Amino acid sequence: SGGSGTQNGKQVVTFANWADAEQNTQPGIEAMIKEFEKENPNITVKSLPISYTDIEHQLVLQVQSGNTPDVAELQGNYTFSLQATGALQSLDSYANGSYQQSVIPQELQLGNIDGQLVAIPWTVAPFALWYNKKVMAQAGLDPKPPATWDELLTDLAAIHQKAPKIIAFGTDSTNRTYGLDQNWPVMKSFGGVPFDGKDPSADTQAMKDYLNFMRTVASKGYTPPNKKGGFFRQPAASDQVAFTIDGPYVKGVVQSTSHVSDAQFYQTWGIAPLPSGSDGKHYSAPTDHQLVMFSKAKNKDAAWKFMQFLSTSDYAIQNYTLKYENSLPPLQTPTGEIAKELDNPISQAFKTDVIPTVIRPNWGTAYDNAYSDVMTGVQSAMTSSSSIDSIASHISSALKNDLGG
Amino acid sequence: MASITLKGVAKRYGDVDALQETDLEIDDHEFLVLVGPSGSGKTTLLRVIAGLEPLTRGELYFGGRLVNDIDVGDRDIAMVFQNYGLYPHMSVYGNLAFGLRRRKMAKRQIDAKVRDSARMLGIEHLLSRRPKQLSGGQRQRVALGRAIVRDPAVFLLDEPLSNLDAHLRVQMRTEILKVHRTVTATAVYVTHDQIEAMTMGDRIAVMSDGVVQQLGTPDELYDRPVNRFVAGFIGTPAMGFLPCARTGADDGRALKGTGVRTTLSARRAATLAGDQQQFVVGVRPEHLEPISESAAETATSVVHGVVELVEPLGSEQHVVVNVGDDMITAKLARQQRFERGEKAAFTFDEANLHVFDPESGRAFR
Amino acid sequence: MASITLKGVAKRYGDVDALQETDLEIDDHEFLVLVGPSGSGKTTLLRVIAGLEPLTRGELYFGGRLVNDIDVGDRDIAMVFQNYGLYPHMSVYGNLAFGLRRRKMAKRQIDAKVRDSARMLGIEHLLSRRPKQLSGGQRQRVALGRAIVRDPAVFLLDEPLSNLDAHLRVQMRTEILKVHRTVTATAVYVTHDQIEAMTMGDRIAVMSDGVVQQLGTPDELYDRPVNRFVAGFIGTPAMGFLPCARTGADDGRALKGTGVRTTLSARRAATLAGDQQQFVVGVRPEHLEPISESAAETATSVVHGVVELVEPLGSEQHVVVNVGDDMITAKLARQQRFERGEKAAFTFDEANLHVFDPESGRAFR
Amino acid sequence: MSVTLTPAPPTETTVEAAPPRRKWPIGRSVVIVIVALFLVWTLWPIYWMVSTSLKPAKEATNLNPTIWPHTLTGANYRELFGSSLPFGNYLVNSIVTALISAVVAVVISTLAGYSFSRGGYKLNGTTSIVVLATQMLPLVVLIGPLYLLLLKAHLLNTYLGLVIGYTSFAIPFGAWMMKGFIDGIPREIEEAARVDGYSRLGILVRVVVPMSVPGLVTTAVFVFMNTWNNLLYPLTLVTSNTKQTLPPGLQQSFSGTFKTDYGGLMAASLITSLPLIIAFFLVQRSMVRGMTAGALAGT
Amino acid sequence: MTLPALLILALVIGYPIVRAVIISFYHYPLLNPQHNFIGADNYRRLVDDPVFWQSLQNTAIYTGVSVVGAMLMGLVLALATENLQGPWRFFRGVLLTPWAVPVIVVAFLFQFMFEDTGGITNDLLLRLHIIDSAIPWLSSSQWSLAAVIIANIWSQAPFFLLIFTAALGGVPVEVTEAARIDRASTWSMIALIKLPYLRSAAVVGALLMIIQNFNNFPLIWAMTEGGPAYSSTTLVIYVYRLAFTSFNLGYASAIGVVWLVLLLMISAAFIRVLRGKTS
Ligand SMILES: Nc1ncnc2c1ncn2[C@@H]1O[C@H](COP(=O)(O)OP(=O)(O)OP(=O)(O)O)[C@@H](O)[C@H]1O
Ligand SMILES: Nc1ncnc2c1ncn2[C@@H]1O[C@H](COP(=O)(O)OP(=O)(O)OP(=O)(O)O)[C@@H](O)[C@H]1O
Ligand SMILES: [Mg+2]
Ligand SMILES: [Mg+2]
Repeated sequence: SGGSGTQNGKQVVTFANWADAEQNTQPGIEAMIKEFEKENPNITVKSLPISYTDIEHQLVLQVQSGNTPDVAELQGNYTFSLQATGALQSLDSYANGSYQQSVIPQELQLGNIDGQLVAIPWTVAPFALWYNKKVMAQAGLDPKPPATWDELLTDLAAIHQKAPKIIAFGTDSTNRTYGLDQNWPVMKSFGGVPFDGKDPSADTQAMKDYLNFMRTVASKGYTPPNKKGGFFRQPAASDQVAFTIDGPYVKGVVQSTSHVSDAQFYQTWGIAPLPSGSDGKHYSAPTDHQLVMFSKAKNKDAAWKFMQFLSTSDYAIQNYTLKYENSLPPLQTPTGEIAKELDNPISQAFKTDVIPTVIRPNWGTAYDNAYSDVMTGVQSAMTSSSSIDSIASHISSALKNDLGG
Repeated sequence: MASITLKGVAKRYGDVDALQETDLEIDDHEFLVLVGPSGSGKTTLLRVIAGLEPLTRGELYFGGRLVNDIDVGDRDIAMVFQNYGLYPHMSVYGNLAFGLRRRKMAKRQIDAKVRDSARMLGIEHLLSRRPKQLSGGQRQRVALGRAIVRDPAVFLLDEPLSNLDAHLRVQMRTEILKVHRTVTATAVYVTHDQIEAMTMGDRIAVMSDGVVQQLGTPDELYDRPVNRFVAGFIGTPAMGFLPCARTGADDGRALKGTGVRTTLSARRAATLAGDQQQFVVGVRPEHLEPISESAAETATSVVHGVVELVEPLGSEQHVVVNVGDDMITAKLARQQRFERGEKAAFTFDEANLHVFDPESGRAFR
Repeated sequence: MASITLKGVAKRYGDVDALQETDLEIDDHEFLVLVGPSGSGKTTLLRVIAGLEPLTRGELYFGGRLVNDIDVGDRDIAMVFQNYGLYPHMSVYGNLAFGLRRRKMAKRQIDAKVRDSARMLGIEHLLSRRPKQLSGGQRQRVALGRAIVRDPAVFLLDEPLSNLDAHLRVQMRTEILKVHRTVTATAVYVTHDQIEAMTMGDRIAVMSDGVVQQLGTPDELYDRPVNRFVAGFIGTPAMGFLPCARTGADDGRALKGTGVRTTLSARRAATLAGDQQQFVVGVRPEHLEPISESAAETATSVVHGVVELVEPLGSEQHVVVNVGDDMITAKLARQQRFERGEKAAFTFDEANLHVFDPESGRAFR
Repeated sequence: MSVTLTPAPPTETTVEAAPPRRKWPIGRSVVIVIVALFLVWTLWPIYWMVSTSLKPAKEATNLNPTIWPHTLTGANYRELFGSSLPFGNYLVNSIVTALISAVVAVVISTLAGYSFSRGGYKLNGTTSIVVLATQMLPLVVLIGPLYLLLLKAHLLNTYLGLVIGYTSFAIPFGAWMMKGFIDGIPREIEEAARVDGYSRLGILVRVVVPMSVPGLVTTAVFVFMNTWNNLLYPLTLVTSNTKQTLPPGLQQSFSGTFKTDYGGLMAASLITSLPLIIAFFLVQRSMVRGMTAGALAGT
Repeated sequence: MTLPALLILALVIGYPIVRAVIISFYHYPLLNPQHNFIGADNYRRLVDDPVFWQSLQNTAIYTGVSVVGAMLMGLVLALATENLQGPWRFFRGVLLTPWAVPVIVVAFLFQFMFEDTGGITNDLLLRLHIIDSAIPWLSSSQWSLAAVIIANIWSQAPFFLLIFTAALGGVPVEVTEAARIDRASTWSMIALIKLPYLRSAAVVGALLMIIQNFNNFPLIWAMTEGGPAYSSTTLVIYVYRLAFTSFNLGYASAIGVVWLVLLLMISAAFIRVLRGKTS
């Protein structure tokens, strides 16, 4: 890793990312780098592929050992962890003017930690509720997405009753920060969050309602517990999933597996904001991939140029963000080709219905210690028989321990 | 009663005829020794009797009962192996008791029997030890004990002494015979050491190439070997063999070869095939008497050659003599002094001569 | 020239005195045999000479040159081990050539030497085989070949024959002597079989408890053993020992014990400590002559007891007799017939008697 | 019923009563049944891996699994080597590191084991525990410092780095096994070589090593297996995808953030297992020998 | 020649250990650079950390059941295949194959076979009417550990088959034949004659496998990541989470140290058993 500076006269930018470590996205990111180097002959980009699961602790370790890459792809709480190490470069001086205007304000906001901009949006991908019209129809439901969790439950019941083998509901309940990210807006919509700052707030009625909901969907056999969100995409391709909470990625996987045309896809699949709870409000959380710069970076301008290129250049958006990530660009007002490509029901729905509902989970250093307490709680709610009350209190006592330390 | 009868018993391993078709009668309480060079089929024969190897052909009877299909454990035999085959993780006591326990015998009975046998072999004080902690001789005794404790009908021993050093071997020989005398079992004892065979066996079966060459008492084997192999195998130093042919003199009774000359008695001459010319004669070392070259001129039966080697043994000495291309050994009192390389002549009594057929090796008698 | 000289050489293992301080002169070209019971220090002495064990004390010379600090490989010795110690992963050829290669000898030369030695031992046809594929006797020859191929100055053999069967042993004995005669090396040969010792050694060193008890020619050891141990160890069947005491008769020359009676010659009587009363007398089996009970009454030197065991050996027989609490063996011609349990009396020539001190075991002469 | 050939003394009556007992060895039928059962237990998962790897993605993840593939396809395998995924690299990296580690470990283990065995001082209980201790170390805890160590030595993402990591923790055990094995080589043979004038090293190379082949193989296989199986090390010590070895490579590319592709995964799994299974078949005989003399005698 | 190697070795092994032990006395979150010495706090915390105890329990169960199961299986197979002749020997080879299957692959394979819906295991069990509703192998607290253990036994039984086969080879023919003559039944032949010869093999094998299972990260991590809840979380998983997702290196190291001590005691016991009887 590390080792930035110059190389035979060219400025070198090292770029730690997982896009280059994954089968699906690798060709895309390589194309990006090629194009960027073509546009900027005096800059070479060195990609450091690190898998999504390891990039956080590897970067942290690299910070510890004092040689960091220049730019890194991060997501969710990763950004906060790295910020906590104090190794990130404030971008306020770079991300101003034209760039600032061009991107969606909420999205930019997501990269702002303690009043300081340390990350810019690259690919925009909030959680939404995907629903399979075909399956719903088969179950005798009119293919209209449920607005509330209760409606969802009745739909699930119908579907499960009709086709017990089909995965009625896909939701990520793995013991990962990503798992908590996905469940955060759900909890929120039930009116609670597991903790706030350093204080546990898991032992509340709202949280219990949420846990009860999770128990229902698991015990009724609507969803298999302890599965990654990604797990549901494959079966979704063969219409074996009715509803699933996921980012925009579903489309890409489904099409690559079952080779259906866009039209066919839009006929089968639709998205809606996550259902609402008691207060009727909808929430979502970002799975956006963000870009950060390390303060040790030698060629900051070059680094920024690259970041900007990935984030907002037409080329990057068309040939990577849309094509490989199946995510949305962070653009305020897309134009031309991009606008055309975004002119489809799914993208529209994301832009207009989902992005506005995005909130940020209580990310921060505490999150790394807390996620496991919460998610194991969720998993026991889904898989064990101990009472929800005890689980809830269990979570919050565990949290007290970890948030404190 | 446990006589053992083999009727046309044979054993093949793959394409090796380890044991040719064999008929054998072993009387009850007899101590039979199987002797022969390595690879002659001794162990095979023993294992067939034991039932450790299924026999390829023939019938095996124990006291009139056919046992071909009876399992080892039920043949009421005991066996002593060359490397003892003791149970290393059991005490000596355990080793002796094992067989009895398997026979669901009462604890008290077992204990009594074990201690008896132990006393008989003088290993009482070792009962609590492990085989590892015993000397070769002691292990040997334990192995014997394990065999006799069940007072079996048949008692099989495969070179039980060959791992012991010379002195111990002599001592154990006597002990085994004592044991056999006390336990009334039929014993078959395998060895390749013919001294052991001669000193221990009531009868001896000399084997070679999977065939029992001769079965008889030690004296029979020694005095009247049926063929050249037996003659050469039994007796140390071994009998010397010299080829010779009829001269025609003494109406065909005179035989002559390089360095050897004799005239057969009428009795023996009669046993020879009338037309046969070529023979091999054999003389045992102790039947050779040194005589002066001059005396050799006149004597009827003479061997002369050049001394190759002199082996003093204190009480006596063995003188190895080159006769033509052959070697012959004389066993002499110490007084006569021989030097390597000098000429030597011996005479012998025609009665002590053995005559064999050069091809078949069969002895004429 | 390679005489071997030990000056006060001793070897301790931890707290075991495997070899007590020893002085020894082995002449050039001599064939010296080390004989003794197990654990007597034979191997230790040999290994010290070889240089495989550093000696604890003393000085070791090869032909006048101090070799204490010279490494095994440079002492120009060859060794034959009890289990041959052949290189299992090399062909016979490889085994023979291995030592020569080390000495940077030319391929052609090596080949020549290897084939010579192989021819000499009659193992040419085996050169391409692996040790696993050889019989015991053949392995033995290879081991010898590996030793002689380098024609070393000193030739060390540790019980090379003890793994072979009786017949092979006798045969190899002769071969080894032949080899020794052709290669002009000084040989030290370890065995615990005294027959081997007697028949092979120019001189024999009898060891026990890490001490060389007596060094001498076979005849010396046999006729004039310096102590009871040597007397009992050399000769088969072993010399019989009987305790007895002065009766006072014949001015103190008459000795008597249970079942034994004799009168010493004036010459020998002189060698005894005047005041000593108790002795142990020893008689060799071949010196006992059976006599009738009546004749026993009158004879001067008599042994009588009860026959315990009769071992026929073809040419002769061994009769074991219980005399008081002791046993004594007589080696007799076959003619005399003895039965187990019957009474037997023997006479002997006082000249063949051995007299020992009961405590020290020292022989009087 | 049992045969008693001597006129039975009273004590022997019990023997007469004793029922005839089954013949040794175990009845053929029992053996066959047992072996058959375990063959199924052993082979079924492997069959499942094979058959899945031959199914198209949709069938592979079908919720009603098909025991015999309906449609056979080599797509999953073509994917492996055809696609952008550097599966080839994974394979090569794994093989290279595993082989090098095995060799290095064996060489050093042999030297160490030899001096253990012949150096006079013998391994007593405590030493063998200490040796074992190196196997017990919670690598998870040590991996962090190790990462920094290699980082400082600029050995991350290098074969050397991995090999060092792999072998260090394998050698003590290897030495322990080799010691056990070399103990089994009769001293006489070495002494013969000494008499023939060879140096300790000469003896080691020309006599001891050739005679310890089974031991070497066994040790090598052990190291190779552990290396080949190791997930933690490459996960941490290798950050570059192209330098990655199979286990993390597989995990990251098939259960990555995007999807779980069992068809491809099984294809990859098979390719990953095949070399070992084959290699293993070849060496198992000497493994048995090596075990006997090494691991078992080693204590 | 050996020396340099051993030195590197000492460094590579030694440095991390020392480092870990030291760290275990610090509050050592990777994220913020300043770490403060807190004495035995990490160890004290460990005492009333339910997760630690559960992981410990899981580790014990996982290790114990796996080793015992695999050992019995290996033993039966070794005895059953002992007398296989000629071509039949091939089957022993086959029975050994799982050992050659990389652990990570075993993990994926069994994860796949144990899927609740669409997993072949449930599918078959249902088809054969052995069960009437799908077993949530990996997705229930009751079953997850069991599922992992099954996979583990599958992959480790061959190891025992191997060493027991080796050990059986060491039983002298004379001894078994003597036993046959002594009328040993099949059972007493195995129990009284052969097993004693397998003792040291069993002890050594068990010890090695216990150690390996303590450290067995890939299998569980790839199959369940220790979930659901903590139901299949063993020490190694817990420590990994603490160290690499919660960055609480101090506490992780403390557990690591405890774990080392634990294993040391176990193997000390084993080795005593071994020497106790063999010598
Ligand atoms: N299990 C076996 N498989 C194949 N051949 C065998 C087997 N056992 C013995 N033989 C062969 O049968 C022949 C006789 O062997 P056996 O062991 O009976 O000889 P032996 O007289 O006991 O020899 P020794 O004195 O060396 O014990 C030999 O040629 C031997 O190679
Ligand atoms: N390496 C050793 N360590 C300790 N004691 C030893 C060693 N080698 C031999 N001894 C002891 O030294 C004494 C003499 O041993 P040595 O081998 O020389 O006897 P030996 O005459 O060769 O016996 P054998 O005829 O059985 O070979 C014995 O008591 C033996 O126990
Ligand atoms: Mg035999
Ligand atoms: Mg010796």
